[in-house]
Amino acid sequence: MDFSFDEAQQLFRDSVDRFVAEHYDFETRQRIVATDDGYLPEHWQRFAELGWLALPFPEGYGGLDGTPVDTMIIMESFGRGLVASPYLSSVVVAGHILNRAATEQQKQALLPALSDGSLRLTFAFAEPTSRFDLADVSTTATEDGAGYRLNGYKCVVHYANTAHKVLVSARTTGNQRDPMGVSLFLVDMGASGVSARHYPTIDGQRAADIKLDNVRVDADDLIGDKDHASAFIEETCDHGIAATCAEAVGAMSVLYEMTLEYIKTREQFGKTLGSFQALQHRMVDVFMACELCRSMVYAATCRLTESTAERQCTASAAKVQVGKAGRLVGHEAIQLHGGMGMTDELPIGHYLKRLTMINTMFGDIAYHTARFRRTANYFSL
Amino acid sequence: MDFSFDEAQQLFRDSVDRFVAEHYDFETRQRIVATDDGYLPEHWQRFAELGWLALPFPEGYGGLDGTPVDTMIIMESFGRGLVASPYLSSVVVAGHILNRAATEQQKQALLPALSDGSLRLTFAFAEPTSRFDLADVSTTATEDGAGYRLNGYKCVVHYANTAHKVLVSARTTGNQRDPMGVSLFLVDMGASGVSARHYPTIDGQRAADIKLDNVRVDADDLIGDKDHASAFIEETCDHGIAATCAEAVGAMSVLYEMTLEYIKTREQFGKTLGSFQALQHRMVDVFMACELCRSMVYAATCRLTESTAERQCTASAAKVQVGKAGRLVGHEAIQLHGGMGMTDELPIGHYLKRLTMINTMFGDIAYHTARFRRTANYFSL
Amino acid sequence: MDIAFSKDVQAFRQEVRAFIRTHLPDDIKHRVERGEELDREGHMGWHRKLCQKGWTVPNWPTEYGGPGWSLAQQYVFHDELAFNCAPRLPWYGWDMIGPLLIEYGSDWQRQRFLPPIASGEEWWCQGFSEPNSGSDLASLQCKAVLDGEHYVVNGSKIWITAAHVSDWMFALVRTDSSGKKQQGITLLFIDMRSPGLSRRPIITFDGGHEIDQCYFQDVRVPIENRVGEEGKGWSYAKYLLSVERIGTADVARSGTMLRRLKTIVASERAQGKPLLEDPWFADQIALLEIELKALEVTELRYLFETEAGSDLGPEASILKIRGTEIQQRITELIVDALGYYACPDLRPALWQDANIPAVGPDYAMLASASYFNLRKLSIFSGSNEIQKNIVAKAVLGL
Amino acid sequence: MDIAFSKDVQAFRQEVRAFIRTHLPDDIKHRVERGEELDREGHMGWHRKLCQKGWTVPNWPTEYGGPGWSLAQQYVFHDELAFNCAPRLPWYGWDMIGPLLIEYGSDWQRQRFLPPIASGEEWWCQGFSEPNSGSDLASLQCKAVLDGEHYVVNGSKIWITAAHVSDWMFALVRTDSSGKKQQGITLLFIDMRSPGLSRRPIITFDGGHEIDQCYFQDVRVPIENRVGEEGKGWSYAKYLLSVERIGTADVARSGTMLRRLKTIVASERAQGKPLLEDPWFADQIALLEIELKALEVTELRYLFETEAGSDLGPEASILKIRGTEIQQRITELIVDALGYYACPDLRPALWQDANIPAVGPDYAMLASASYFNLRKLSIFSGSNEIQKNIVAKAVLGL
Repeated sequence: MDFSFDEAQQLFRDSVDRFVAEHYDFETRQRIVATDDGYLPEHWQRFAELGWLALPFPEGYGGLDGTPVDTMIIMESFGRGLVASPYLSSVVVAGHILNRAATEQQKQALLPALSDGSLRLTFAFAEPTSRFDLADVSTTATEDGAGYRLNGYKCVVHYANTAHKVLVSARTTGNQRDPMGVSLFLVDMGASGVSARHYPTIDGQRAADIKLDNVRVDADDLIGDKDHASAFIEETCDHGIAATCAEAVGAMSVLYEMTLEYIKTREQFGKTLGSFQALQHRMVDVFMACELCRSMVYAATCRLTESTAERQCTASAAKVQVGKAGRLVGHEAIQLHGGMGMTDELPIGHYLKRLTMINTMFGDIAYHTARFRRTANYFSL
Repeated sequence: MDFSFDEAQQLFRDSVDRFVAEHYDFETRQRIVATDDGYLPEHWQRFAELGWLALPFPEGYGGLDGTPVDTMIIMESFGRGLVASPYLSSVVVAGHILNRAATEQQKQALLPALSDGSLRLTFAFAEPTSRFDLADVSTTATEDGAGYRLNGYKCVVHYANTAHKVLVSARTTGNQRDPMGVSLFLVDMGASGVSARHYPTIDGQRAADIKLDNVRVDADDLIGDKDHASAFIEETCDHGIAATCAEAVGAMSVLYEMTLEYIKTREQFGKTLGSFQALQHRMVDVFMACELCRSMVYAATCRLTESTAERQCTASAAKVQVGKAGRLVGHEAIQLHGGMGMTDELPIGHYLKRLTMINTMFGDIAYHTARFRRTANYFSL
Repeated sequence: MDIAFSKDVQAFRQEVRAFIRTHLPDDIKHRVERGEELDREGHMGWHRKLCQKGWTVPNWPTEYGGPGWSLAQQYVFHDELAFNCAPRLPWYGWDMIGPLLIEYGSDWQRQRFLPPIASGEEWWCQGFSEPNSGSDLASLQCKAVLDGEHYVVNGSKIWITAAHVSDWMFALVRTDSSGKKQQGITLLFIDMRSPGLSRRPIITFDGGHEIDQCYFQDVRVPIENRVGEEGKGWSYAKYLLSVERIGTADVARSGTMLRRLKTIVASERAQGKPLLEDPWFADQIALLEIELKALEVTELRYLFETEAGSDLGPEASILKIRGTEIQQRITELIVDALGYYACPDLRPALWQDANIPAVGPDYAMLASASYFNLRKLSIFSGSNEIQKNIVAKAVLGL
Repeated sequence: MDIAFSKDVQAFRQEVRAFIRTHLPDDIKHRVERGEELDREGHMGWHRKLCQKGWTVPNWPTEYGGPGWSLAQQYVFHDELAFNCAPRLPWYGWDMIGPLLIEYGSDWQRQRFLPPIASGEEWWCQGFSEPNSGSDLASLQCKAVLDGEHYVVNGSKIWITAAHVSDWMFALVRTDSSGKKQQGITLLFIDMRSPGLSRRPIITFDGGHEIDQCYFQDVRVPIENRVGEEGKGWSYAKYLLSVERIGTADVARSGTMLRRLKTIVASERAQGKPLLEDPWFADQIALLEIELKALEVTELRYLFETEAGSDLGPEASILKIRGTEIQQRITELIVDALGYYACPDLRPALWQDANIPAVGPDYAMLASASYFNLRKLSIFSGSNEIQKNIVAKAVLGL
């Protein structure tokens, strides 16, 4: 039972915090999300120099052999700074698939490029009728000589605008919602038949809907075993959950701090807002929500490498906790800021936007409450 | 659109309130519920003299031609006084069945006796495996010559201890949960094969589990058309819902008033509790909950005589609203009273007990949320 | 006791409904339905039709151009506007300036200001809040000094809804600082084109521009634009807040949003089935609909409890609190129902000259923006905390 | 970071579990499981077995008879007691009087009072609250005047858990009224058999007798029964509240209750199917279980965040608030799950010499009584409102 960070982790956290403090004040952030790309390529280069892009990968492929706790640390700091970047989609999510499922040859070809920043990926798993069911895949991959032809429609693919390649889940056998029969393919964004409608997301980040119209891929572009991708996809999204929940904890912490500071200084009726007991008790609720989320994120992160059931159960519990708390904390932060909380110029609303996005990503409260239910007995300490 | 009470209704309310004020202070009430019967026979006689027992029945059978609004008035006052009596089970519930479904001859035989207090009935609808589904009936009635033989087990039958006869829902055809095939029989509590295990309920009232072991009833004891009782039973329980919800509004009003009075006078840290803003805001929530329930009870009562869908939808909405509010108001009343709220000598906890019982009776929040869903489009004003 | 509108009122409802369905342009209806802001011109096309019918000032007596409707008719009229996705009547004119001038205005003021409100030619905004007065309204500092036949106004007003499309502002200003803060406040009508009045748009975090801050630098306001007596502004403000406001709870608009939510869950799919069959959503929607029904009956009860129609006192606070909570919750559920399609920010695709194709279903277009935008409801028009303070004091006696 | 107990601690857990399963009498287990109160004799049968094993004072150092366990071992020990439906250790002795005397007691006091706590021969109760001091503990008025070698105590204490089965009370009394209310308070040990001490049972509305009011009329307390210095009682009280209390959140007991709830919904039927397949219940239980898991990890985090095990400061308030909310919610859901069988009041059937058959399932016997009884949790031991005040002040700095 050890809740501490080791020295390397603390140094690492300091370096991310320093980056955010020095290069990512809120005004700069707003300028960055208003650019065409929705992130700053020179920051990406900086991430590479600092080793952040190499973090989760094995040393043999240019990586740093980091753990999920390291990813948690970076994501929490990103959450505090409301950092917009393809880090989650490219390094945490797509990177995890390659690291776990790719062949030696594929890893050699891709991981070093991911680690040095020259390659960006993303993962297209959602479809308009799939909701949060990762096995609900209508996109098809039919064999075509030595390769495959992909047809289908993927929605809300994060930072597809900056990705060189996109990992696509496609059905190779079975019916629309069968877990068996889903495979993963690496598709070049510029390939013939790939068309993307790019757009900003509500939190200022970027996504795209991607249409695959008879897109040809080679046998080499199959990642992992044919028909057996569902388990990797579930695992990958649990890594995504732990990472986004850590990000949410960072975001909620800032909302808590800013709101506390505001009610300590803002005066109404000749007293600070913070001296009104009704508001005090509500701030305690906010604080408690943040604390409970932090704990669950630690647990979800540490359980990523345990059994499937333990991983799923803890990730789902964290996602539910963060989904509920994100709304509570976001709403209270706005409410206690009054009219100022509604303005675009204050960061408050933008944190709620990010928390709203996180609540949806990888499945919402209802979805994960149901998944938790199926695995609850596997929560153990 | 008229939310007022006419003169007769106001006089009627005054008479019930006066009875409660004069004969039903809390200490008296506690003595009454500790008696063997769980109510006071001389009060029952007084109810008869005041015409309350005759209220819902047609003039032709010794009744007063009252409306559901009249029943609402009496039940709200009973709720305020925490009155324990078979009024609900005998007059409102069982009386309604007879009034709606019995033959002319049966009415002539039974309603005048109900009205003058010489006959008390109750209605046995629940079974150990039925939960709140009124059509889930395992008790059987098989034809036996001109009559029937009843076999089965009915649970939590209210004030069976004081009832001369019990209305029993039994299956004459069909499968366990078919709405079609349920019939109603009037069974003498002293009939051979009827055995009852009487007990107090958590709110100090009385109920019994009743075992029917080959109980013989005559063809005359069938109430309503054979096999077609389900609709009457649903309707009857909706009348029970409106009545218990009115009672709950009375109970919640008292909790609100007592708690408000308490926090206005009780001092802590040199100030009245009522001057603490966190408690003020919670008392406002309590007040709002009471107000919304009162409105829904008016609506549910007025809709009892409209179409089935309107009646069901509004009754279910009221039951859900009252179920949620009953817990909120009861819990807050105890909490704001502190340790005193936990004691048996104060009425506070006893109101929560009654509200808890009401929440369960005729279906709980979950059950009625589901029923509301099926009929929501029929809510109209 | 009879909880139903009379046959006459129900017939009137049908008449209103028929009129709206015949005359409300489809594109206006569609834009209101999905929560888009209308510009003034879009608004006026419809307003002129209502005005021809004599229905733009439903609460005014006939002598001032009103239709002379009963309270029930007024209620039903607004109900039908909402039910059929017609725009609201322009803020502040019909509901506040009308009653205010009829009660306290001079003859000249009534003749000058009432007709253009009915016709829609002049729109109004409310200048109450100030940067440092927030919930403590009476602490306002915007100063007006009498100089001959004019007040000279200096200061600032903030959180002014629709200032940028308004012709007039009714503003509380301080004409005397010597007494209690509620004293020395005066109510002025200020021409929005006055020299010295400047405006800063306030963009809310949903990206919309509905509100502004106004700055007054030696703005001269003719003395005849003062309502009632100097120094009595606080009592007029209290009158405005107490005016019987049908629709404080916004039940009908919520009902329309809820209908939209039900359409969405019937259309969205989970596990191959319509989302409306998902018990979680079904229960959440049912629970919310029950809350809404209870609020609806409560609003009617407060409005019609006494025969003449009672003035809504602090009860209005209850309607406001619960009404805004429900509206906010509906927008949350809509966002939840949309899944990933709540995420695209499609506002650019709405710009008139934009030629950008949308993604996802049309009903998803503004769902998240509405959710963010409606967080304002519990803050503006007296925050819900202030409303609870009012109820605690005025009703509970705490 | 590693959120798991070490192999050693896990082995220790198995040892504790095996011991409990071997030695805990079935009837005791059953009574604890369904929420029945145990009398002292029922308790002692089990306590003596624990005592033989040396496990009754898990947090005490070996020199005073404790087992010398690490914090993790202590945590796991209590966890297993709860998980296996063993009774709690008798209140106040092991967890409060032990640490208090070890820190502040005299040698004589340690020798006199510690051994009978470990053996279970002497039980303790807490005399803090008074009829007029409620949440404002420091305003206490129960007076003690020094008279030779004795304090003479007059006044009253209320809400005293288990006074009727206790041998000793540790009481805060006022020895000086001249200064601030926190000053002049002294901590005394009072023999419950003292002449002049009388007791009134307080029946709670669930029908149980757990608490009492005590009256002191010239009760003489030897001066050697004073802990520490006269007038410093408030600081000892604060120490007692700050003592690292494993299990403030009562996570393991809640887990056991939740397991019971799951058993019930697996057994109850609705629409012919087990209630656990009802999505409403399934979701409510899952949401609550998630809250409980989050609380469990939070408690562990607070206990083990620093290597030595940090003192729980105001964080304990968070654990208390959320822990009691969860316990109360579980009892509500149990009542809900039982449907009509939550209604019979079956307490008379529990009386030892009663020969009354129960009705309904055994697990329904005390469900409603427990629901009512546990409303106390958010009131006693510092109401949840007081806990929020503490967090607001100590953590948030408000």
